[in-house]
Amino acid sequence: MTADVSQHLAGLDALELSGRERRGLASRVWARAWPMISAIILVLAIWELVVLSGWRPEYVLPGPGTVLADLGHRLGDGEFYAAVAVTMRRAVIGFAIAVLTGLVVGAAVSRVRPLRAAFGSLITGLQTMPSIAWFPLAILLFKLSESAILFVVVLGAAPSIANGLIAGVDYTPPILLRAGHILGLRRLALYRHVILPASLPSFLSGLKQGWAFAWRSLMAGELLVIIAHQTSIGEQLDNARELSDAPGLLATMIVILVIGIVVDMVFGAADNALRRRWGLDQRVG
Amino acid sequence: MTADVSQHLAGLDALELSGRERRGLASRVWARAWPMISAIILVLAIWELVVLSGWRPEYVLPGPGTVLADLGHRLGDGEFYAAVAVTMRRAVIGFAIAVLTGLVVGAAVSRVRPLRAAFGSLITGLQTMPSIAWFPLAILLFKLSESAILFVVVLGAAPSIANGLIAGVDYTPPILLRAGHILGLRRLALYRHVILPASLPSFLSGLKQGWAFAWRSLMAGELLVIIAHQTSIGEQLDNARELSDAPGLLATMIVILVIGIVVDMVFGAADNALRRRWGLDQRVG
Amino acid sequence: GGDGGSSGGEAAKTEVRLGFFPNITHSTALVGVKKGFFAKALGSNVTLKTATFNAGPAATEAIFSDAIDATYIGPNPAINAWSKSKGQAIKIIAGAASGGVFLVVKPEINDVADLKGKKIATPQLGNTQDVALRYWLQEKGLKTDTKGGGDVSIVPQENAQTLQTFATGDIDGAWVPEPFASRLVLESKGKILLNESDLWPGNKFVITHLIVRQQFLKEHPDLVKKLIEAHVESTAYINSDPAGAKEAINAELQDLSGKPLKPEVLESAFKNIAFTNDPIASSLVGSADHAVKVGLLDPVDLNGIYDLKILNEVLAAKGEQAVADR
Amino acid sequence: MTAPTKELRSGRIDGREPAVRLDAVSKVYGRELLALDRVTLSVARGEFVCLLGASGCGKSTLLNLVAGLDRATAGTIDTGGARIAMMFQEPALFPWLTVSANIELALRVTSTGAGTTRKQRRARAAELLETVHLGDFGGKRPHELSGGMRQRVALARALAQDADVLLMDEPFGALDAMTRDLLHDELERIWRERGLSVLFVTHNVREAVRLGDRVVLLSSRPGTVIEDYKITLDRPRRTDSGEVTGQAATITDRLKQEVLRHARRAPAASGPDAATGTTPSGGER
Amino acid sequence: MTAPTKELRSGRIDGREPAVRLDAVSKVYGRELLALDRVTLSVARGEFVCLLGASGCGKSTLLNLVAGLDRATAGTIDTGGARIAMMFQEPALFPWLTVSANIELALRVTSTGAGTTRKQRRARAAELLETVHLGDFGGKRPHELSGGMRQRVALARALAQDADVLLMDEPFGALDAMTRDLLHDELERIWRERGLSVLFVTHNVREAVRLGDRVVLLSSRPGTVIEDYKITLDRPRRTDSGEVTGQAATITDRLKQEVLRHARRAPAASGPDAATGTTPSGGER
Ligand SMILES: Nc1ncnc2c1ncn2[C@@H]1O[C@H](COP(=O)(O)OP(=O)(O)OP(=O)(O)O)[C@@H](O)[C@H]1O
Ligand SMILES: Nc1ncnc2c1ncn2[C@@H]1O[C@H](COP(=O)(O)OP(=O)(O)OP(=O)(O)O)[C@@H](O)[C@H]1O
Ligand SMILES: [Mg+2]
Ligand SMILES: [Mg+2]
Repeated sequence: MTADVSQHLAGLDALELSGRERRGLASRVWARAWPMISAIILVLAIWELVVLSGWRPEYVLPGPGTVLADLGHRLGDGEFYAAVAVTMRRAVIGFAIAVLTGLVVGAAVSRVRPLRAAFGSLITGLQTMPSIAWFPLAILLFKLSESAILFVVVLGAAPSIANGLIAGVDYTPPILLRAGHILGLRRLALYRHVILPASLPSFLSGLKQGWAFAWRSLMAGELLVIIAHQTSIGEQLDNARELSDAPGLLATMIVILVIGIVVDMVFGAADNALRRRWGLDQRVG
Repeated sequence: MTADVSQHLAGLDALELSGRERRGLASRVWARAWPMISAIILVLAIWELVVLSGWRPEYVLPGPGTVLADLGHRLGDGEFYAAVAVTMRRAVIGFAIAVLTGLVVGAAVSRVRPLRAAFGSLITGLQTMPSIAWFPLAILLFKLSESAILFVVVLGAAPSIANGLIAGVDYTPPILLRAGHILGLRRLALYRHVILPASLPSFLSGLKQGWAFAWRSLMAGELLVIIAHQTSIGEQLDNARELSDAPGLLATMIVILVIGIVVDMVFGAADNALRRRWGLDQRVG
Repeated sequence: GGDGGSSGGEAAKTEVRLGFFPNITHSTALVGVKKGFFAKALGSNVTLKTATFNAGPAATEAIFSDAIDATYIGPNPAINAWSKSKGQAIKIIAGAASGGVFLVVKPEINDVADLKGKKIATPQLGNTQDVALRYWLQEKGLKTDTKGGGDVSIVPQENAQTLQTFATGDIDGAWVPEPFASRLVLESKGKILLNESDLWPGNKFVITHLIVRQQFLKEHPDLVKKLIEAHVESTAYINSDPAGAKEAINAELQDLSGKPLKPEVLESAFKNIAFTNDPIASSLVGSADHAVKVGLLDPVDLNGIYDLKILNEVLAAKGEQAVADR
Repeated sequence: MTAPTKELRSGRIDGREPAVRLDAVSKVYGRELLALDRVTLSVARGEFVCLLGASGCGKSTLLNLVAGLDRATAGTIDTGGARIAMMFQEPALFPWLTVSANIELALRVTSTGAGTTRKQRRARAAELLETVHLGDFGGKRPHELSGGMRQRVALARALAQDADVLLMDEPFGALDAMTRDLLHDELERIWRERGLSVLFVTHNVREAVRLGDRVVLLSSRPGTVIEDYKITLDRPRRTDSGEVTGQAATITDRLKQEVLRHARRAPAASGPDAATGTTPSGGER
Repeated sequence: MTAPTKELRSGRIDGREPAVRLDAVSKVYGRELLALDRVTLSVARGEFVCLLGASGCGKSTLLNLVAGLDRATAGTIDTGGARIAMMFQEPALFPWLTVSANIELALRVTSTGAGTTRKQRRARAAELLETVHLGDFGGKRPHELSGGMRQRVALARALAQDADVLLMDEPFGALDAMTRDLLHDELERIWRERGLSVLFVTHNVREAVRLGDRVVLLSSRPGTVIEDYKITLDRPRRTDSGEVTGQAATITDRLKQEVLRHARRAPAASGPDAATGTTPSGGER
């Protein structure tokens, strides 16, 4: 009899599973790339038109040609890469500390009910605190060191990250909690094997948001302490403004935008991969 | 026969629906309030201890007593309320424009595939652009008017809001789209009756995030154009820094924090109400 | 705000938009506005609209964007505005203030030699004070570089932050303008090691002057003249009635941003600044030269940055001595 | 495989005009997934046709084509301008609307309801809810109802469209046996009262026999009609009556044959992503 | 209401030791919702007991109490230290783990699996998957499987716990008829091979009769045992056999009586929020 059941099951299984094709990598990349390229061309064209119309003198609103030349000039200069490297290093380190902090705070706040009620709203409140308000405290704590910059970055990003984790924990499907409980998972084990992984998508979107905050805080924070032999993007942005260097400012903005887009794409790819693996492609949200 | 069916159905219906009680308002408020109050007391106590330890001189790190006195002094002053009113007015107007912008951009980008590929990542890229980078453009476009401040605020907040809407549209359950289609809803009607409402929860979380960006941009933007006889929170924060007025700075930070927390609570309440009404209390996320 | 529709067209202008900083080095403007010199000079047909800025870049942006017609500003932003616009955007039409910049250090520092290995703050990389410090140290044989290295570590940071870091001992000194110099001395027990005036011929160097949009100058020389008349009157008033001027300054500061200076700071700072109509052109050119020498600026041609014709007319009418543009 | 009968080809069934007529309809997904292969099928006016088949044989695809939610790759579908309503396995109610508002929306969009006032629509919605024995529940939100009640609301919404043809895609698949039995009675009553033509998709052989005038058996991969049983049992039928059980047994055997045919194919256990994007029905949330 | 039989009271059934014994167990939710009222019930070692009752009568509550997921308000529950596994209507698999990893996690946590190596666990998982005819699918993710396949994985996971008692809460409720029939055969086979004691909750009378040694009927509001049918039909049974149909008809009539009893109560259509928080099973996502 079992053989018969097994046959039937195999038949049903074969029917239920149908390979749906995914497009090839090349065609997916192309599908993403062409509208972007055309968008860039479109933006440049409009920009050039505005400049050509003579609405504002070139020294106020330089054309794309000038700006791209300036950018090209920068790209040919070792200092530019050093600045990007310094800023990215700070961003990454600050973000990493923020992730750790966010994880610890988020985990504590999400699981301990009184902590939750006590600090839940405070965390979001902190998110609205402008970086500049932290400067005195940063210097008080860390003097004129890079740590002061990182402190500002962490305070900017950690609340979002903690909030992402808290939201994830909150919306962990109770059925999974019960399944974990039945399996004998308790406390830390339950946290590690069920709650944390279940919170991952929400945590990821917290990370993405945290990055934006971290980056903006960093741009402000890099003016806080200027460290020997280290030029940075935030400083370059400020210098360009200070020197009324419109092409330089726009070139730096393009650099920031490109970094922002690239990072967004990385997060987007991670998010997509996660959703695909988990079959979360369609969720009620 | 129908009468019989109807009886049975009524019986089943009665069984399926069970009133689950909700706690009274007073007890809910109390449950939220007490851990907060104890958290505040705790924070103040730790702060006082640090100050008492003599780690840093009072004029650098004043104690809670000094700061609260300063705050009390401000609260007794009409100018404080004027500043809060100016800043809140800007925040609300800027946020409202950002919501409109975010809605329009989000709607366009989410529904038109090439726009999506073209500008999707750009929107998040914009989120990482520090407010200071927009200042020259703001002045160029709006001269020295309050509009320049609002421009910075809108550019800060609109990307988050648009992203929230886009995410909401993306995760609109396809079954609802099909149901709408079957009902004869097409294009705009489908958008209005199905897609927009279905995106509401995600849109709401975009709003919440957008507020944080709007607020931070505003704090920076209020230094961009100082409009005579209109003092604002951003300016007070900066003044306190300029004057090395540590108690003033901390008092202003407390004000910012309180506003942030109150706004968060408003969003939180809206979110909860929505989830309760929609039965989204437990979702996979 | 300057959202009025007047963008400097040919039509009769009914509004002049003047920018300045709520700052003691901009006292000429503070007093002129408070005492109504500008309003009076412009007459009843033309209204004065003022805009206040926290720093040079915003003022430059506003001039570039046609959001203001004239502004009081420091030498650096003026040079930047001139060089970035290839001499098209602005003209310096009058001087306003001179001096008032000091090197304030910790009490235990007694001379240049003690500065070795120390951290000194300046307000902004490449600004006048920053250049002056670097040039001075270079003259004294101490090496610096733009990234905070060398014999003396120069840390550009906002003046407000300098107050804090000096108080907490994170920096050993600062080359800053008033009122920060006085505040460092009065509030944080700093010691004045050097008055920048001592480095300049005649103990004079420009700290604030008045610039206009070139287009505005071209189209409305009459208004520019009225502006300069008021400016000259204000300067005269400050010099003739310091007590009244100080009162006006603090009243205007209170009005504008609610942050008057403490009496002792006002007293000390005011005394250290000279208010003059002379833009002290030599110091501007000299400062630019120094900037080139310490490697912070590509050589710029400052020829034509001044247009002092109207100022000299006004001064002549008052029987005062003309000023030179080089 | 049996060839379509002469009657089917002519499109007339028992001399009645067809309400829906599919002629050699094929549907290809992607590049080569042949979901339907030259399906020819008619539903006469007032006829109740059940479409039976194993998972993935293309039943939903066929219904979607008839409903106009998707386009056939080849062949013609003729509904003679009839109004078409559809029900899914999920109730697909709009969670942001009350039960009554869900139905009112359908009334408003439907051509016949175009000129009606709000009040009229409300009254009509109440009537329709009465029809499905939910007169008291108009003010509730969908999530406050049980699964069975929600499906009845979905039925009422479909009826609100005043359609001639009702397409049902496993509408009772997620309900418990007792509720399902009751809804069978309800559906039969409404079908008869309104003279609807119904095309009803199900996995459940008994359900098909319980309800259908005809039971059409679809094969899998590619989907084609392999049997067309006429069910002549007297109505009302009972699902657990001997006759229904007997007829069901015959059809079940035929279906099992079909399933077994697929057991011989290797199950599609290729790459980890092979089946990505499929959402087999049931058991997921 | 029938009083518990003498045999039940003594806790011995047919002279076999009970694996699970509930003695006058009551459960009150909130302040006054009496979900279970002095339920006394035993499951003998190796016995298959089906718990049948209309919606909301407390079946899940009872199972949760036995599983230790919740605490009884009164009465005692004695499982004699037996290991307990549980299956739900949803598969409740962890979407971030492959099918095999889901089972390995269960093996790892279970006391008997404590000392095993990774490799051993993997081998054991493969065996268990073979038991449910899913040997080829260990590397897939849960969402890539059909509903029926996922439930089989859930069964394998439950078996991995090497439990003595298996609690099942409508495990096949969401599956189609054909798959369900097959899984009945599978479950019966595994139950017999392993000598499990099973407490199986269902809405479906036929299913209860198909599987159970006993069918215990629960009343609603409050939940109490009203009937305890002994099913003596020979195994293997067929769901659509005459005997099963006959027995089922008797029980169904009794169940309908119970449902009708509730039709007389006014349906709970009070405030719009009255039923907030209930999540009736089925049909929702
Ligand atoms: N949008 C789509 N793109 C690609 N393939 C699809 C799509 N929709 C359905 N298919 C495939 O077409 C076949 C028929 O699917 P369909 O949903 O019509 O089956 P079904 O009979 O309704 O199955 P079930 O009983 O599981 O609901 C399946 O192999 C399915 O995987
Ligand atoms: N956590 C809870 N808080 C309050 N009431 C609850 C809770 N869980 C269940 N109930 C109520 O207790 C009663 C029994 O619920 P239970 O889920 O055990 O019923 P059930 O027989 O499993 O129903 P179904 O057949 O719908 O699964 C219901 O009235 C339900 O609303
Ligand atoms: Mg289907
Ligand atoms: Mg239940």
